[in-house]
Amino acid sequence: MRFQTRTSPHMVPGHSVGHLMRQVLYALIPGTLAMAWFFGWGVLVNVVLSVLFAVMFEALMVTLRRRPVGVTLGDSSAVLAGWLFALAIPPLTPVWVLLVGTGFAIVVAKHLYGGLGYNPFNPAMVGYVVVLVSFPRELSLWPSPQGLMEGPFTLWQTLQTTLTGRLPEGLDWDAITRASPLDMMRESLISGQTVHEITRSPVFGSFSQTEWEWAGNLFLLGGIWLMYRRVITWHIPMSMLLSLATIAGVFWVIDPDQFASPAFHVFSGAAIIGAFFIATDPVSAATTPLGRVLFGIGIGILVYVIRTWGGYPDGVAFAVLLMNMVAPTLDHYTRPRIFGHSGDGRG
Amino acid sequence: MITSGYADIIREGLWTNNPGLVQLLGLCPLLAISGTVINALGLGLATIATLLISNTLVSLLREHVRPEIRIPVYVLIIASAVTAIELVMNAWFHGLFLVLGIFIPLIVTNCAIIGRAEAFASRNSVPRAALDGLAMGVGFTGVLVTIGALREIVGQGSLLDNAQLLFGEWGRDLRIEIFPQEHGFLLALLPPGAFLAMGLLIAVKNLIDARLEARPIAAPAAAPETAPTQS
Amino acid sequence: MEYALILVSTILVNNFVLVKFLGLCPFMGVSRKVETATGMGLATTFVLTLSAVSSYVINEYLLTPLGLEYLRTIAFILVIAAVVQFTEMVVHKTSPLLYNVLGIFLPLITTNCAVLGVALLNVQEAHGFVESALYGFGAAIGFSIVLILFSAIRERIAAADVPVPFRGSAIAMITAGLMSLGFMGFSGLLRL
Amino acid sequence: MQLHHFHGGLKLADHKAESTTRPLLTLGVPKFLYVPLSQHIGAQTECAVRAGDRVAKGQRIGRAKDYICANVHAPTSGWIRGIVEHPVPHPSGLSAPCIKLETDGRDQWGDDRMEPWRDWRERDPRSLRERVRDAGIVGMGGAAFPTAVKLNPRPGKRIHTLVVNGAECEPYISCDDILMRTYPEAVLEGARIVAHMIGAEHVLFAVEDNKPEALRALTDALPSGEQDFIRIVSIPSVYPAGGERQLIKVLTGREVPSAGLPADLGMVCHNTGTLKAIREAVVAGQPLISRIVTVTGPGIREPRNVEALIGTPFADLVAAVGGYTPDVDRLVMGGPMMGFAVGDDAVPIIKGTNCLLATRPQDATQPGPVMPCIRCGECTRVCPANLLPQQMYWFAKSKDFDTIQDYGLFDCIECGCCALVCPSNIPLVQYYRFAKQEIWERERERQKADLARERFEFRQQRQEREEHEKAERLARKKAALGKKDSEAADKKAAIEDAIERARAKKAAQSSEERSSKDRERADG
Amino acid sequence: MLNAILAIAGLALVFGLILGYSAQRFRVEGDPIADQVNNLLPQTQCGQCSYAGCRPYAEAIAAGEADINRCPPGGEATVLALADLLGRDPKPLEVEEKDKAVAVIDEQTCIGCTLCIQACPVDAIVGAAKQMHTVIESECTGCELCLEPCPVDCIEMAPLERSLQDWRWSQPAPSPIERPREARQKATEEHRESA
Amino acid sequence: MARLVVRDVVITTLLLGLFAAIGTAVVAWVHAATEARIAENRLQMTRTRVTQVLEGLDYDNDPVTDYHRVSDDRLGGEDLPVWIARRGTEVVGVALSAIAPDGYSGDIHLLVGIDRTGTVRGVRITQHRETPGLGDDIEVERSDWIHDFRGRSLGDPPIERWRVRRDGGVFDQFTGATVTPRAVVRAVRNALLYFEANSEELLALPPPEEDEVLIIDPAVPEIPDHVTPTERLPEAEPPGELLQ
Ligand SMILES: Cc1cc2nc3c(=O)[nH]c(=O)nc-3n(C[C@H](O)[C@H](O)[C@H](O)COP(=O)(O)O)c2cc1C
Ligand SMILES: Cc1cc2nc3c(=O)[nH]c(=O)nc-3n(C[C@H](O)[C@H](O)[C@H](O)COP(=O)(O)O)c2cc1C
Ligand SMILES: Cc1cc2nc3c(=O)[nH]c(=O)nc-3n(C[C@H](O)[C@H](O)[C@H](O)COP(=O)(O)O)c2cc1C
Ligand SMILES: Cc1cc2nc3c(=O)[nH]c(=O)nc-3n(C[C@H](O)[C@H](O)[C@H](O)CO)c2cc1C
Ligand code: SF4
Ligand code: SF4
Ligand code: SF4
Ligand code: SF4
Ligand code: FES
Repeated sequence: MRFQTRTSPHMVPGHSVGHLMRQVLYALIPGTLAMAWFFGWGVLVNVVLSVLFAVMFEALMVTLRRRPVGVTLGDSSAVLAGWLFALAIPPLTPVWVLLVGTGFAIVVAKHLYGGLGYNPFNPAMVGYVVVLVSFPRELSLWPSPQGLMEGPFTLWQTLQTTLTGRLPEGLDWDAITRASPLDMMRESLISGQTVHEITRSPVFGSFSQTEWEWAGNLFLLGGIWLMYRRVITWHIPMSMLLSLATIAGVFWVIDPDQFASPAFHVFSGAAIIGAFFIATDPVSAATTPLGRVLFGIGIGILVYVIRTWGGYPDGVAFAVLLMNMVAPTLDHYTRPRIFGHSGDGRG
Repeated sequence: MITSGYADIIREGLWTNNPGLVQLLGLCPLLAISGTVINALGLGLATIATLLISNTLVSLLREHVRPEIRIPVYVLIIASAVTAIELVMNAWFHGLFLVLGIFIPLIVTNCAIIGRAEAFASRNSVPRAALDGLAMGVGFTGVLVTIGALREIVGQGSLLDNAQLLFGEWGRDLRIEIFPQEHGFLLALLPPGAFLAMGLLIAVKNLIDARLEARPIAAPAAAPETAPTQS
Repeated sequence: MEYALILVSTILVNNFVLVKFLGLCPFMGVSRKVETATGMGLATTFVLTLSAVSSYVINEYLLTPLGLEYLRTIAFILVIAAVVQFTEMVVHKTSPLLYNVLGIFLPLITTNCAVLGVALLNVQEAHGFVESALYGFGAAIGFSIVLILFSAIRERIAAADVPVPFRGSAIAMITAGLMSLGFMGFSGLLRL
Repeated sequence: MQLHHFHGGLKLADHKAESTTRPLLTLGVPKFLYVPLSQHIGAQTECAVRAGDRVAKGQRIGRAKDYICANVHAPTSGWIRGIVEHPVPHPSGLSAPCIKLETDGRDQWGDDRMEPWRDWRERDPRSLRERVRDAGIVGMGGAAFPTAVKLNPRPGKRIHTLVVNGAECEPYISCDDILMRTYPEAVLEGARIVAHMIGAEHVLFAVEDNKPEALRALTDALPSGEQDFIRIVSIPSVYPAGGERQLIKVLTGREVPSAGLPADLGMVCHNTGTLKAIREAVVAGQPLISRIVTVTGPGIREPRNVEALIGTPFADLVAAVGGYTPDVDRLVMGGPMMGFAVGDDAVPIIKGTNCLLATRPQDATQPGPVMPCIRCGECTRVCPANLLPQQMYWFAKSKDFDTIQDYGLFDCIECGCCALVCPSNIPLVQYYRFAKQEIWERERERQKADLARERFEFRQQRQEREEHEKAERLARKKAALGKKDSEAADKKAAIEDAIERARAKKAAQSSEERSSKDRERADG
Repeated sequence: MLNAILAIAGLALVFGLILGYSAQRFRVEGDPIADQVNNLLPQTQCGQCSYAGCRPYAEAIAAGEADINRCPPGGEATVLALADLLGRDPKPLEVEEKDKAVAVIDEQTCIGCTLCIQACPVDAIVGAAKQMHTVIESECTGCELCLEPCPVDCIEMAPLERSLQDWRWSQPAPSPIERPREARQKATEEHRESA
Repeated sequence: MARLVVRDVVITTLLLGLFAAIGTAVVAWVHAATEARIAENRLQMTRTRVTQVLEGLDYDNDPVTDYHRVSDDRLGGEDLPVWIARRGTEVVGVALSAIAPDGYSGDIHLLVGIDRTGTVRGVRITQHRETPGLGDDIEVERSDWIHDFRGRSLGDPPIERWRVRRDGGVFDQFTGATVTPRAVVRAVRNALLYFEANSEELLALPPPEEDEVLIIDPAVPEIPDHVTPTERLPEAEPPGELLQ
């Protein structure tokens, strides 16, 4: 009797790449819904359109490179990249911004390097940073939550705004937008207010603006679930949040009027989603355990530096890209001690 | 290389051994000064002039220079030429001079120039060296202007903006607006845009080369390929 | 504090390679392997600091008193070539081992525009002696850091399934572009 | 006893109950046996019989001609029907020389059967080792390394502990389990013999805690007076706790140095099956001619352990346990983690065959889509050698063989943990095997190139010298001629002389050049 | 103007001194690169690179005159190693890589002319004039240089025999999504053929 | 091997010296030929800019050669130059340089032209690092926003409405960027306040003695940080740093 030959092991593997990616997608759902609840249909429109575009670009590139389309799309990584990109940009962003962003993410950051597994930079963050530096106006317009809930922003109007880039009649950007907590902190500090005065504003919850806090909490939940499912390890999220909180804490203790509290930093902007969903992108992060810890610490510090002294209100995307840059070097120098070797792992 | 004819020299400079795309030399000005066509052209012309002068002089002197001071002498020649050009630009193209800034004196360290002096001019006759300088310079400028055009169009929707800096007041009318500036894709004007444009250009060149190479080979290769399927 | 700012500024905010576009040829040329990149970084750091200082001295005590500012470029490039030569000599003499590592990179440094660029920028920004030295040192460290990071990334993408026309220098350029995109995050840091 | 941990490892469903519920089955003598000449690590065994020879059970039919080599014996009596190329259990699926033995069913021992040594305690370790060597015993834990070599103490290395490896950590395999349950005394006696041979003061007998019956049987069989000498240790079942290095780490907390051997820590590790084989060789005078094989897996109708003669085709074993289930598609020799799939069930049992595993498509990795590595780090988490499998994969793929060695390729024990957990389904272990072999190959090529260079340079020198000498000879001849001969000859000689001189000068020059170069090299 | 000339010329003089001195003091001798390159070449001495042996080819590479992809016996491995050493981009081999083989002399036909002995660059053929010759298998590099001179064509190249010991794991095929369509089709065809 | 041949060293040295001398001579000659024109070019740069912010004023001096330095908190800096436009000896307007310290990403440098009545004649941004595409609408090349200041004075609008619209003033902010216009408006207002407080002195500043005129030297031009439209334009050179 003849049998097929294959190399060991001969057991059913635990999971597949697509499986992994889909778990991340599930984990994103609660946070995404919370954001949609507070910021309106725009969030969902963004997600749907970005995912659509991302998958489209992926299919396009795979076809151009004459690789199997089915297998590639089956891994869902493009869906995830599109989704994360969508969460980074404000709702009601015009459709061309989505196109450019996802295009850069999938075409330049991913497929020019050979597609899944080869990109040294986080595709979604490349896409986000590209549109951030190219269309700063569109990217700084976060609608204010109350305005949307009270106002007449239906799904239809949202789509209209997104597709045309123009607001419906009678609405004005200045009227419907409100600074996000980080913007507010920055602006007010520039104009000489103290942290204390800023956080006393009625829209602030315990740490940050209430709706951001809620979205953050739900992303945190998703992240913890991912850790529990072992899709991600604790190294990056924990070290990143801890280092962010630590450095924020140090400055906060030094001068609480000028520097916001650690809790504010952790719960504002993209810190939580960044820690659990973005910095953990396995492809572009460091891969050794120690490397991952350093990677997370690096991101935490850079986020703080860019937020506090830099020219952009949030620094998560930049920090991730900057640390992506360092990751190969980190991997090179943080090899674990091999069994039976003394000292470090090299040689 | 020493035996190559004039046509080869030109082909080398413009395409096969293009300083920017193939040798990857002189990258700094190539990326820094390629925000607009006019800037690119201005620096390109200055570079052509320097290459011409330096290649000619080096070729003239090639038999009189001892090896141990070869490089320093070349550097001196280039530096003198560049300084003279810088002064001339400062006097007659002051606006352009200010825009190009530090990159005019930095022509001295444009690796393409000293590279040509060393690799070609020091081994070839004056006319050949001069032609090589011209070809390399034009090749370099070609890349510079292409990137400049690319970035200017994508970044601010115009072409030949600020042409007055190079051509005097009448140059203002040369500006071609393709779309209004506020729709520009800012990335193209920022540093990353320069790198990306350059990477794209190199890839396009590779693609063209591959096509060129594939064409003559494709015909004979087809025959043996079909043979086994028939049998 | 001011000195620290100079360092942060030259290393991160105004990184010579990724933001100011200086020293790109060696950045592209000597970044295939981490080892060689490290060697190049070391050599550049040494030469850049030394030449920043010496060109400061030449400018301050020779050119300015004589009113010969327009000869800066010539004078500086001579100084740089001399410094490179001098470094090569000293290294050769004192440490054959180091010479093996750095030797092949030293001649390349003469035509690294970062070196001349530092000398010229020092004059433009009216830096004093210590500032000039720090500026040169910071620029070189910034150069070395991105060079080493870049080479580690390039080692990785050497094995990647990059589309054929992009293999080699094209993808390297694009990588540099994405790195520079990351460095945009530092823009506006240090509100000078 | 204080136990320790090693990094990584996997908790796997053990699937051992399938084959341990039925008792050990002793298989009869099949019609034909195919005994491969090479069943072990090391040099190939030399055939000691010819076609047509009649052999007795236990007669040596293959002779070890090297230090690291093992004898082969006839598993039963019969006639040699030739040295044939027959498929052997090997990942390549290739055929190799096997001794084809037609059995006579009488199973008769010959006259030269080794004498049983019940008084082994009185015997000199060296003669015991000789016995082990004669009996052709190789490690039965998987690697099939000639046991006598391992038992031979190396100068300056005192062995104080014998580690008995009863872990049997791979899923499905239960031959050691059954062995320990069925013959606990024999195994213990084997341990005593080996300890005596190597002068060990302690025996650490490790059994994974998923084999309570074996543990009980051993404990019962161990006289209470000996409990200090032989310690039976129950260790947690974590794959690959049975790996020699991991086992020693678990038991003692010490790590066998990379590129070293357990002997560097004063230990030697043996599989329980090996101990039993040693005991049979010493006490019963029986060479290694049979072994226990677990025939199991979802592709087998009635999984159980079978004691079979070396050389019995797999198909016979399977038939003896009820045959295959209908949808079987893969037959593996060894366990699911480290075993290799064989293409044909005509291949025979060899000394290292511990398990036959038959699986159906749904039980094992399929040639489904292999994806690129996403650097998820799962492999790093489980690697018992604490390596970075994803990096090694990367370098193996790009054939960067220098770097991959820096990353510890040769510390990889090929346990397969990384490949099992890899979500991208990458055949990682195959990459490492490929890289290892490629590196060895390149090393050989390099040595060959060095040799060729030497010979080439030598030849060049010789040629120059010869030319030089020839020139001199000619010149001398010319000179002699010139004296006698006419002017014309003189003239001709003068011309040739000139040529000769030129040639000689050139030769001298180049040889001088070379020697100066040599000197430089020597200086440098 | 005079100031200017004096200042720069003065600088140049100092500089010239340093250079003139160091040029003599630290002259670099020999060509270490060629040696390193030579060490990577397979030393088959076959001349397929169009140079008269490995050493000349190594020197040509070191001088930047020859490409690194011209040694068929070295194959891909050598190209990669050279690319690594010299920091160049690896290129596909110019000629196809051949299977390793050794020369075998048909001892019945051999007339003992010694021509092959003279041709063999590594002295791998033994035999005296008018006597039968043999190839020392372990020393033959497979260069094929002995085939040409033999007047009776009694030398053949025999592929090295592969036994179980020589069997090696192959590099696993890359993931399907890393291969363009043509390559995938080819692979499946091969698979079908072998089945 | 290491024996020195002194003759060789000397020849090398002299040869290099010779080349250096010749090269320098050529350059020095070019320098002599271009010197005057370069100096004039430098003046012209500043002149263009000052003229722009003093648009519509009727003056007959060359303000570029008629400047003083002032320091005041309201101008945001020390030793900032102020250029004077005169008819005859009467001062008809001043061009004040000012720095807005509270831009989104650092200082914004401006030039504010004010006539003797305290009315703004023109404002130009000379240097800033605001976000390209968002904050840079303050540049005259990118939008007309900066022209809003023309004709304004402290009474028009009333001082408390010298703010951006969002803060209850009359000046537009840009969508998505309030910080930048807020900073500029505040800086212009402060410049006016400074002028009001010091108008007597400013209007009485004496013309320069003929031989006191310094050559204005823009030094080595600044290397572009980002190659953004801002730095692309020569007008963006800071006048404050044009002086040495
Ligand atoms: C190539 C090779 C050489 C070995 N050399 C020795 C040796 O000299 N002495 C010794 O006691 N064991 C030697 N061993 C045996 C090992 O120590 C080990 O027991 C054997 O390989 C089985 O281990 P494993 O099944 O864990 O792989 C050698 C093994 C291999 C593979
Ligand atoms: C991953 C791995 C798992 C192993 N598992 C076992 C095992 O469960 N039982 C065993 O006896 N040997 C096992 N071995 C082999 C041992 O390392 C070692 O070679 C053996 O115990 C030596 O004994 P032997 O020479 O008597 O075979 C394993 C080896 C490896 C590499
Ligand atoms: C990338 C980025 C760059 C920005 N740059 C500027 C800027 O240069 N000037 C500015 O006033 N606001 C800038 N902002 C906007 C501020 O964050 C803040 O949202 C805005 O000033 C508040 O404007 P509003 O009061 O009109 O909502 C920027 C925002 C982003 C996201
Ligand atoms: C835990 C996890 C996090 C991920 N995060 C990102 C991300 O931040 N951005 C992104 O583009 N893709 C992300 N992906 C998807 C995928 O890894 C990514 O598209 C690859 O970089 C494509 O090669 C993530 C995947 C996982 C499993
Ligand atoms: S488990 Fe597989 S996919 Fe994950 S890092 Fe390891 S090799 Fe890569
Ligand atoms: S096979 Fe090798 S690399 Fe993989 S887990 Fe086992 S020891 Fe580690
Ligand atoms: S082809 Fe290779 S083996 Fe043959 S001579 Fe040339 S370098 Fe040597
Ligand atoms: S025997 Fe023939 S093939 Fe072998 S090395 Fe000698 S000449 Fe070459
Ligand atoms: S042009 Fe700047 S280093 Fe070459």
